[in-house]
Amino acid sequence: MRIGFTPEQDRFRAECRDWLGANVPAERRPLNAADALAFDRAWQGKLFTAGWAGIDWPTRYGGRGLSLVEQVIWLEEYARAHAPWVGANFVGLNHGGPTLIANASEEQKAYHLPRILSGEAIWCQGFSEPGAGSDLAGIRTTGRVEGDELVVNGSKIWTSFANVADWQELVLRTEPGSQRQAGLSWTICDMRSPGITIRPIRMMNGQTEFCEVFYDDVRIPVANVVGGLGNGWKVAMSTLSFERGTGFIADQVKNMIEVDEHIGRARSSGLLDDQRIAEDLALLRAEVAALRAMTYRNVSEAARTGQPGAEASLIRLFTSELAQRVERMAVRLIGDGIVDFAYGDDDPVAEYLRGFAQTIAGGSAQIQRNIIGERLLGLPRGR
Amino acid sequence: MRIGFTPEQDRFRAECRDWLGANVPAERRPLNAADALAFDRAWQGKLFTAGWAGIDWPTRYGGRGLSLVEQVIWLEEYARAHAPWVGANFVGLNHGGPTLIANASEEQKAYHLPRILSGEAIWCQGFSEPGAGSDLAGIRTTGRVEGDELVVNGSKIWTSFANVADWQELVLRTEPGSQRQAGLSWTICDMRSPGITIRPIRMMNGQTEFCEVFYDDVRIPVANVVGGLGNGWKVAMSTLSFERGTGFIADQVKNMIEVDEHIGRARSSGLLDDQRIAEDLALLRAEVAALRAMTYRNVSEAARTGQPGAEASLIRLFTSELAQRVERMAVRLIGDGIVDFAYGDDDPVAEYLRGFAQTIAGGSAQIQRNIIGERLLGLPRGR
Amino acid sequence: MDLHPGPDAEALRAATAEWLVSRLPLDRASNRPAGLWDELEAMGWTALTLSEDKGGPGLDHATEALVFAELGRHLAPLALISTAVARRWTGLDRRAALAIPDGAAGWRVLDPEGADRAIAVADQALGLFAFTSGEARPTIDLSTRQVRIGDASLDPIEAPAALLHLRVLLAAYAVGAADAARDMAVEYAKLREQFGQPIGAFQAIKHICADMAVQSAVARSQLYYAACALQEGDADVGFYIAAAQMLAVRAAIANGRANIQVHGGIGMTDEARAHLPLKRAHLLEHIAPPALRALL
Amino acid sequence: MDLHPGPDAEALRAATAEWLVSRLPLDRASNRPAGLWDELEAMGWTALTLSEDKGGPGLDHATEALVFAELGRHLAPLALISTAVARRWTGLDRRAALAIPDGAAGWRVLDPEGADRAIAVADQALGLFAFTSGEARPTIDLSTRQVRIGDASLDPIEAPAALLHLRVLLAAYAVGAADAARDMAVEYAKLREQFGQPIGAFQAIKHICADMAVQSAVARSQLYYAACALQEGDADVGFYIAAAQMLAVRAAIANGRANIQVHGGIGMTDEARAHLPLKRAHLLEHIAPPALRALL
Repeated sequence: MRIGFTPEQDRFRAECRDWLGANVPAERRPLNAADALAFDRAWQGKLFTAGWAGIDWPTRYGGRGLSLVEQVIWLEEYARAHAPWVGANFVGLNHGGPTLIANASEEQKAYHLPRILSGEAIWCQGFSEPGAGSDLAGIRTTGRVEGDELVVNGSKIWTSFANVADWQELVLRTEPGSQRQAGLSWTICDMRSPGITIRPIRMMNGQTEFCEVFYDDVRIPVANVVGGLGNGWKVAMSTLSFERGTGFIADQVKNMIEVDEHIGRARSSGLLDDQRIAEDLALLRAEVAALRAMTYRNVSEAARTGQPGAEASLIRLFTSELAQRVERMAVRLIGDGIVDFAYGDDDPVAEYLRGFAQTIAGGSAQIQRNIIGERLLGLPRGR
Repeated sequence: MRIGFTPEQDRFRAECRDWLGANVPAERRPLNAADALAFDRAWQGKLFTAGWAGIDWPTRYGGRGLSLVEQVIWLEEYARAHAPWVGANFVGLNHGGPTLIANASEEQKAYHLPRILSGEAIWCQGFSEPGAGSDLAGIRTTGRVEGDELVVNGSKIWTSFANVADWQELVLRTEPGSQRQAGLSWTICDMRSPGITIRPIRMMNGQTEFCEVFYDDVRIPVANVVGGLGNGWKVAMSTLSFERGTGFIADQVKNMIEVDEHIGRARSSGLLDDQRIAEDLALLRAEVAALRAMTYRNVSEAARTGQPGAEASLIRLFTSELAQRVERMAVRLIGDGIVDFAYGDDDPVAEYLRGFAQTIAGGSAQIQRNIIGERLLGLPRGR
Repeated sequence: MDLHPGPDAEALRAATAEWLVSRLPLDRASNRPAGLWDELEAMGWTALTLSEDKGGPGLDHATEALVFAELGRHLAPLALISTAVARRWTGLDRRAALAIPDGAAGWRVLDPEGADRAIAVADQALGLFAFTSGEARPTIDLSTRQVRIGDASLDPIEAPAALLHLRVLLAAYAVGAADAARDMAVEYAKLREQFGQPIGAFQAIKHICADMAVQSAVARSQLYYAACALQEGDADVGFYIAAAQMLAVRAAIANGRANIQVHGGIGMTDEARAHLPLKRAHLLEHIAPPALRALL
Repeated sequence: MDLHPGPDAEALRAATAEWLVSRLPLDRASNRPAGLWDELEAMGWTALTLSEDKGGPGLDHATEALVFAELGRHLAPLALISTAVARRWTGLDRRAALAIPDGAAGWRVLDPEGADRAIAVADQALGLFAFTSGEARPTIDLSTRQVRIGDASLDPIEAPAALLHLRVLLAAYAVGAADAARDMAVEYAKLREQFGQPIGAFQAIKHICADMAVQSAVARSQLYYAACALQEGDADVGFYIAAAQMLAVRAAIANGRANIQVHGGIGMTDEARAHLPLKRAHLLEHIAPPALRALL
């Protein structure tokens, strides 16, 4: 075991750092949705042109063709350089793209992957439904097969960037009368299709990050199904395992940097003399370090076996609760500043409120504990 | 609402305090089992003779015939005077006796209650079984009716003072083939009956507080059944509601006193300058105060309605977890002194280890949360 | 000793609760109707402990706390608290806002609408000052707005009981917020189905709700005790009230957070009301927090 | 970067585990057979990182940590740690006990049997001293005894890496204790039935076990990272090791407590072994605890 990198990897890290140092935009990502989209596209285009998009994606689809280790190095340097959040490109880069690489036909990959990497195509997710949140298998939105088309009816919720996306990874019930995990299909939905209505949802921090999407006889070519009709559960799980494994490395490094910044500020302000704050910050610093170590272990296992390790579900749960603790600490450090929070503010309070999603979205912390208990520890399901 | 007492109650409190001040033994309760038993009997006999046994028990059974409020006053003063733990008389005074008062025949009450109050008769409990701990309805020890006798076979566990007790409150399955709560009976078992074997169990703090009791064709007169054959569940629940309600007042007051003593010691030693310890002690002090307030609320409701309030289950859960926090704080305050703990020691470490029982015995904290969720909040049972 | 509300207090509580359900529904906590204040004043809530010769019903602080917990459950205006305290201890005959420090010199005047006086908590002491309200800005609590002003000249309020009174009412509001969160979570857990049954049937959710019930009951009990201690002039009243305030605010934050988790995604939306008690709790946390020394 | 044990390290770990199951069963942790030390020494565990020219296999610290976590899982003697550190950094060729301060002047010499030297941690620095063992007394950890001695004259151990090495091995033992508690709890939750099904089927128990799994995985990951940092001379090695030690001890205590709760009444008995990892954890908590400043 070792934590050091090879000389090639060290050189790669230096290249990342140099390029990011010279190219990370000085301005913050705009808050306004339209400006943010233009910003996200421009930045992704710049990354793509310079060869920094899809570090571990195959070269034939526009990626760099390097290993997961280089991807980790890139993400670490990316976060250290305070490079912008990928924003509207998140789903394409972290969900849709990896799922296509693992499951899609050559034609699907050749069309979509380069467009994701270049920022040309924005993707959104369509898994959760109002009646199927943590219970993903409870999906009721249907895709009725009519000739070479699926006719879609129903609704999806918690869809980020639905209003600006070009494509959606959409999981549908394509076998009438099927139950639970059976009879689902993972499809690529053109968000400009007739019959789609989008309702933005304002969240408790004032942002409208999510949307509800309604489908009224929306037609999708059967050719847009990925991984075969009826195999949607398996395909969706492959996406989630990316999310639970290495999809959050940038966030993790961001947490490390934030904790160090909190410590620095608490030291300057004298708050660090409060033993309670000092001990809590020390623990957070240890925990974010351990999270990196867990991720390294997971990446190391993936490098050996080709897939994220069994402990990915542990990382997912720990990440989500740790991020909330970091966000709460940030709020504690601003003291009574929390009183002045207003919708539109982009500050630690907004992050704290947004952070409730950590233990809800993508399977609640309760569901994660079920998964760990049953799949990792082999405990029986309840009757 | 008021927290003050009537002039009569204040006079009663002064009487309690005076008598306890003059009569609480200077020596500690002995650790050795035989000496402890003699001590417990003698102390209870002294209380009985002086008229301090069974403050709220009917006078015709040897009690003082006062209300629950006077009982609370007595227990508060008892704890404040550092009067000895009731020890071997605990089950008789806090479980068996109250259950008899609520459910037994006149003959049963007339015989047993004065003997409990005087310390002449020691009682023990016989509810839990190796296979039925938190799942009390899973009882398998049988009492086969043969003429006017029950023939008992099976075993009970976690029975304190089994080796010195005269009587046991023993819950049996008296209807062959009955399931769960049905077909149980609450009986009075003579612990000298032939066929009873007792195995002491050493606990992780080195003490042998509990026993396992084995029954091999033990014969109990059917006349010893309390509340009627087959009604054991209902009778047992009435005992538990005492335990969950006001049965722990002495312990609660002890916790209040302990927290104040911790604060005093931490102040002298300088540990109170550690903000972390100061804040945790402040919270504990507030919580033990609130526990008294909860108990007062519960007693007030009982005084109005004749039975412990619906919130008794909340008190039970809060008491158990709070007591553990107080015990952990005591261990924290002795620092590396914990290293030197040895079996036989009677110190905060022994209390800390013993305190794990708080969230296990008498229905685990998990079961308590089920009860609160289902009975108090009306949440559905799981399928 | 009797910590059970008698039939009279219980009747007043129930009447208060009923009125609030129709007039102060939680879903509209961020958008209260104009003229609400006059209605609230007409209900007499800011004069509950005034003696009859001063035009009040002469109720005790425990009954007042019971009523203010109901008000708190509906996120009623903070100015009810400051006005009640001002009326009782300074004889002020009109609406008073509630001011907390804003840095070293300035003030955040909470709930300033319609007021030209504010009760201010400065360094563990109370004062009254005059102010002129500019345009009010939001606070994190969607039902409370604020104006921030510079230095103001305080008339100290000498009666030590005034600050204790204020704290009891703040604790009562926090107990109300904790209860509101608990009730919302329990209600949702009974209705929302996942995996073929109400989520409240799962221990993971059921036990969160049970812990919320404990938090609320602990805080409410200590509130009653503290209010009685104030009424009866108990020697340790400072500690009892500090304990009540700390436990109530902790309960409100813990239950507020848990309520959002129980609601899942919908709990994070602005349109659902799950976030409201938590935000109120975060505001209450910073209004006259009890000093550590009062608790030790 | 590779935090996955390679096949060689994994084979060594598996062989260690297999040997320990038969020779160091947890149920007999409070009553180890005579002659055990010679067997342990013969397995070479105190010389793993010694270079080949000094008679060791020259393994790296991460592999050593992997092995010591297995040893810790079986509550192996603490003297394995002190002896390994003494051998590596002072060249001592025999058993060394592990001493921690006892008040201002004295020492608690842990695991003193058969030793006349002890590695001592004084004020964040290491030293070696000679001692004569009297009759050993218990510690809270049933597999560790102690003698308490007065002042002793310390030979400082200058190499700064020696204390870091000691901390890594202590963290490894704590990870082992955390794992032992997790595995016991999971095993029991699969077997024990209440209400007609294994208790591990209930979320209340299942989720306790899941949290134990997180605790163990977090601590183990940081242990590997810290051991590599020591091996590779990373500039921040002091922080990484302090973090590993803190997280491992916290995991051991949390899992040790949870394990007893999962076991219920039986978990509180002396004869069941559920209490053993917790007691070991409480001892480890007080051996060379990392300073707060190392973590900030």
